[in-house]
Amino acid sequence: MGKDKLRIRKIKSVKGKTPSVKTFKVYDPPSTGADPGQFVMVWVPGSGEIPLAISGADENIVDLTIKRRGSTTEDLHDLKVGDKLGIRGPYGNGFSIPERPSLLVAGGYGIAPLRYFHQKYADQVRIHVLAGASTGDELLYVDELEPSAVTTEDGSRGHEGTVLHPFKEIIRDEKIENIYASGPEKMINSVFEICREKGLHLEASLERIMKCGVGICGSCLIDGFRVCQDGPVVDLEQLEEFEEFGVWERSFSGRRQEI
Amino acid sequence: MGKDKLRIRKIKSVKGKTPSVKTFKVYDPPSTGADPGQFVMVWVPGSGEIPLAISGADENIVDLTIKRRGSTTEDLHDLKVGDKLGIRGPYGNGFSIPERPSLLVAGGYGIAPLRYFHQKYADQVRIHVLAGASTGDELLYVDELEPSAVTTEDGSRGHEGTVLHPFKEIIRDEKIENIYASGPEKMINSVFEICREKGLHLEASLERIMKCGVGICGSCLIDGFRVCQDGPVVDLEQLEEFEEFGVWERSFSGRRQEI
Amino acid sequence: MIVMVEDKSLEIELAGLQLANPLILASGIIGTTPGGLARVTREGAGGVTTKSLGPETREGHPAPNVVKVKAGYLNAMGLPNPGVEEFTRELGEVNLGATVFGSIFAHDSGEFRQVARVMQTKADALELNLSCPHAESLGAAIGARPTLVEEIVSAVVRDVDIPVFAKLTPNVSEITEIGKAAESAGADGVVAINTLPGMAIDVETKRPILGNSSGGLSGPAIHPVAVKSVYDLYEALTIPIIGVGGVESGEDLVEIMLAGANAVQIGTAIADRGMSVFQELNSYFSNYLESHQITIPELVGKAHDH
Amino acid sequence: MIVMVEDKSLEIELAGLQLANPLILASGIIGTTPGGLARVTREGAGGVTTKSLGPETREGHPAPNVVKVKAGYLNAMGLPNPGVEEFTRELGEVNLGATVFGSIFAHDSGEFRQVARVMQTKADALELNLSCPHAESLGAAIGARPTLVEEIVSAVVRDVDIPVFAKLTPNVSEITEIGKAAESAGADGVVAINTLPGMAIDVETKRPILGNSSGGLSGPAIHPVAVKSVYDLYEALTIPIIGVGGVESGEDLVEIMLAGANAVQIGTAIADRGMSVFQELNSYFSNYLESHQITIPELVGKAHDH
Ligand SMILES: Cc1cc2nc3c(=O)[nH]c(=O)nc-3n(C[C@H](O)[C@H](O)[C@H](O)COP(=O)(O)OP(=O)(O)OC[C@H]3O[C@@H](n4cnc5c(N)ncnc54)[C@H](O)[C@@H]3O)c2cc1C
Ligand SMILES: Cc1cc2nc3c(=O)[nH]c(=O)nc-3n(C[C@H](O)[C@H](O)[C@H](O)COP(=O)(O)OP(=O)(O)OC[C@H]3O[C@@H](n4cnc5c(N)ncnc54)[C@H](O)[C@@H]3O)c2cc1C
Ligand SMILES: Cc1cc2nc3c(=O)[nH]c(=O)nc-3n(C[C@H](O)[C@H](O)[C@H](O)COP(=O)(O)O)c2cc1C
Ligand SMILES: Cc1cc2nc3c(=O)[nH]c(=O)nc-3n(C[C@H](O)[C@H](O)[C@H](O)COP(=O)(O)O)c2cc1C
Ligand code: FES
Ligand code: FES
Repeated sequence: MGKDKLRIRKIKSVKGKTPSVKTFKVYDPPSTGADPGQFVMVWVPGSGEIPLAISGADENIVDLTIKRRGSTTEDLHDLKVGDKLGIRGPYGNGFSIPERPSLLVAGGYGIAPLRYFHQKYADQVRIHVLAGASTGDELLYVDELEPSAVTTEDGSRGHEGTVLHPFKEIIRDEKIENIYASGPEKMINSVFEICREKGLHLEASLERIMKCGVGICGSCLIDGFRVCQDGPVVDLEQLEEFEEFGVWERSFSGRRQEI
Repeated sequence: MGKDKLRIRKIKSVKGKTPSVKTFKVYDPPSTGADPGQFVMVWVPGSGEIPLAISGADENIVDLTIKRRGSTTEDLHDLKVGDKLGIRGPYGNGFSIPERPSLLVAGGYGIAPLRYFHQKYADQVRIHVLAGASTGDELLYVDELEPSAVTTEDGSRGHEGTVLHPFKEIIRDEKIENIYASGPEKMINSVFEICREKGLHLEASLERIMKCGVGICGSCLIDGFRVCQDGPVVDLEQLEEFEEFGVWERSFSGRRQEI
Repeated sequence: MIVMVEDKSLEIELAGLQLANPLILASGIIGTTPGGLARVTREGAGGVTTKSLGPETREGHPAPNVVKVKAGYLNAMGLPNPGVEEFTRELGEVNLGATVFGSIFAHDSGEFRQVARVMQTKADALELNLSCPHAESLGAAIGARPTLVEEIVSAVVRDVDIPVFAKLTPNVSEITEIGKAAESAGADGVVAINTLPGMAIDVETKRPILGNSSGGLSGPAIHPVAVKSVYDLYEALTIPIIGVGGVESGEDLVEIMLAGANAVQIGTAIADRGMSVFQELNSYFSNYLESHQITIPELVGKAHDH
Repeated sequence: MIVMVEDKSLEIELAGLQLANPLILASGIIGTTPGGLARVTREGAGGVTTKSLGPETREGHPAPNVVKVKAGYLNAMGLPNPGVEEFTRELGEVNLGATVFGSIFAHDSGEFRQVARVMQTKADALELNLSCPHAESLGAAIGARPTLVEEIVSAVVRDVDIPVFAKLTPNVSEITEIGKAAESAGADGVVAINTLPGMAIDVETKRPILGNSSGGLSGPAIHPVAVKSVYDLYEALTIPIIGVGGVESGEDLVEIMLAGANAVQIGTAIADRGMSVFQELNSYFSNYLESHQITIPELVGKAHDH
């Protein structure tokens, strides 16, 4: 059974990070050995089950950084210390271990797996961070990660616009060849185009609807690629081969719809 | 699954030992780690499945010493080198490891597990052997085990009668306190009575019909004792507690019948 | 030495019977002889079920009778039994500390009555095996037909004074239909489930392994099927349910009780976990009740609250 | 890089279809999109079955949709699918190297015909899912009734020009009755088995885990049931049988073929063994045929010789 068996865990702490994001600390030893980029499937009893990136790990405690979006994340946000969650995983692959100066490009709650990356590798290599959000108070982990630049869509903090602007600047000014990106697919797609043009190494974490997490249900496919098992981290070469990436995603029925 | 899964093996060699007994050598690593006294369940495809004591082990080869008695043992005797058998186990417990001079009391093919005992422990302690059979040419492992005495029912070799006669003599003459017995239940019962009287340590290997070998079917019960799992080796104290030992055995239907 | 869990919180009442705890030995497991039943009683079971007894002596199927598969065992014992007369004679000689469920099988309602009458002289309750899937023309053929089940159960119930449980086969498309037939015929409870039909073929010799070719699947493999059967029966019936199928851990036990089982039988688990499984499950269960601050009556069927 | 086992001895003919090897992706596994099917083709499957497609877009059941149990998985996907029109449109855009079995489901024979007509434009064969146990009023309700099966199969067969396979549920007391109904209605083959009904309840929160409460059991747990079903169908039918259920090793594959399967579907094994399971089973199988000096036609059903 191993990591696939559902484990019932109590929430150790809940911290509001932004108006729409909370970080939950949960006792779950199997998750704390995960590679940054891997995710867990989280069952909210009576509500649903969703994939969530591991955003940090410490002793036997794992961090989940969760944006309130729809029914399940709302129910999650209502949970208190001591309430129970089901966890299985960790699933999927992780980012490669950085060996040179690296740049993390994060959009929205996409910063979650990159925060774990930073936590794990910041003492090994120089890590630059760019973080974007819709508004200033939605920016995540700014104090901890000290981004080189932050951006907001409404201009309430940092540059107005997306992370693409500071991204172009930083790769022009600094000697950084390794890019790790996580965020909305449109953002990843733009970062990908630029990396391809400039010949930079890119790894990105993708999202799809994940109903099983173990590679059989087919809900998370991009072409024939199972994001849950073969991903969620992909590199530039893989992105080049995908036909659906950046263009199509799948609804709950499997019907394709434009991104 | 481990030892319970049926393993299909080829017969490596067949040797006629007496007119009614053959020894089969079979490649089966899991059996070779068995303790003397343990047994395996042997499937003869198209014929049946029966319990057989391990009578020797060497590298990856296990010895089975089999008396032709009814349908399955007859089919077994017809098998040739290269023919296939199914083996599962080893099952049950073994004799304790001897720490002092010991005496093996064997009747008929009951010598099988004691021969393995001898093979394994003869260089550690002094082991005396008594062997009985119906006729002289049915005596087993005489050259190898060099019994202190042999007996035959027809008097064609050694003492006429059963091993009980030399048994009484040897325990009178020699300083032996540890007895290991295997053979017909009547023989074991007599040995048991004597050991109890004289205060000797006895371990005996019992037989019952064994349909499962894993302790669930109930075909091998003596009182509430499952010979396949809790035995087949029992000590004097256990024999003292049994009500059915030496009196009742069970037919295939579970009906009790006198021994 | 067996250390008994003596815990009043584990006591249950089941169709008028008092059990020291909800664990019952499943039919066909060790209970071939009264001595076997006595042993399991000493190991801590609250109740014990006999091997299924029929009108006559039966030797059962040719060996192999049991084969291990990935997630359990296949067995094709073929209902070996000494006949109900002989068995009850022996049963009269021992004094068991636990509630005895006398399991019986027969070809038709007349024969069921006959066997039941004999069995009731020595058992505290009857379990009708309507479901053994591998004895040709016995068992499953009966247990899949609601009208036959109804006929047999009413015939037996009319004739005996002890509680009567109908043991159901999962090998039907709607187990609740069979359960309802048993209930309306007056059964005091149902037992679910018996084994699933299964088979193992050896790839080297290219033949079925069991002497009877096919057999009944038990153990962890069937546990989710048992839980679902009990859950569905709990919705459909008002009489008590004894859950059985692949229960080997404390979680499995609680799970099937949450589904609706008032008591739980243990079978195949004894192969892998040994006889101590009764003690271990009872002690897990006792802790569970304590730490969840819940009683057995509150626990049974609780999964239906959601 | 995928190294293909190219071995002529693995080629089979199945109801007039040519397959490079007898391994077929089971319905509902990855085959939700044409891209998924193409991937499995590249991994070495001789055939691929689509997710079951219905007349309309369906989102399926609420999550959790999948839960691991001791000997396999329970799933309650709830037949999510984009609708047969949309799916075949997409399917037309790709070129798959393997034989495509288009799986379909519907409420009644009229709707089955309708979906079949659309599916046949892009598939090499049809698989009628008569057996999904967890979509209320769909599936199992149909597959347990011989008359309904007969009606649906004849309606579809009359209407389409490609081979039609009926996928059977094991959740009946006599699977051969359903198989015979399909055969006599003109099915070109049967597929056995679909999942068994099952359930998992969490003991901490005391609730069923699946969003749909119960689901279908697949994986090693059901393998002996699949083998027995195929074995029985082989005795009862003359049309080809596709075996499915818990096949994860080369032995499992050969075993179910010995029971009588002409081809074998792989489903849940992909979770634990990964996509390489197709290559690994083919290479085991190829060695097996060689070392046992036997051809596939000789092997299929050979367990019945004894
Ligand atoms: C690999 C991966 C990592 C992720 N990491 C994070 C993270 O760290 N933090 C974060 O806030 N979000 C993360 N997400 C996104 C998160 O899973 C969705 O925001 C969440 O599922 C939305 O659920 P909802 O009920 O709140 O929203 P709704 O859109 O209302 O969803 C309703 C229902 O749909 C289902 N559902 C919705 N989205 C998904 C999905 N992607 N997969 C499966 N089921 C879904 C659930 O059953 C849910 O109950 C991640 C997604 C993926 C694929
Ligand atoms: C623990 C143990 C160790 C044994 N070790 C040896 C040994 O080393 N050498 C040896 O020659 N004999 C040994 N026996 C005895 C051996 O098992 C029987 O002689 C053998 O089963 C007889 O089978 P048969 O078909 O030849 O005889 P029959 O009496 O004709 O039996 C017919 C059928 O009955 C079944 N059967 C018979 N006896 C048993 C049994 N005890 N258990 C289960 N099924 C049975 C088989 O299915 C057999 O096919 C041992 C028995 C036990 C219990
Ligand atoms: C070896 C064996 C013998 C069995 N014999 C009987 C029997 O005689 N009558 C009966 O009703 N069930 C019999 N069963 C079925 C069990 O009582 C039980 O219903 C089934 O094994 C499922 O439970 P488990 O998984 O805990 O073993 C037998 C099962 C096994 C494994
Ligand atoms: C996640 C999942 C989804 C499935 N979806 C379908 C389906 O849409 N149609 C169908 O006929 N069978 C479906 N099945 C059943 C499989 O096709 C197969 O019959 C069953 O899983 C047994 O095979 P296995 O043990 O190899 O998985 C599904 C099974 C799983 C695990
Ligand atoms: S989530 Fe099911 S295959 Fe990826
Ligand atoms: S042989 Fe089955 S219990 Fe001993």
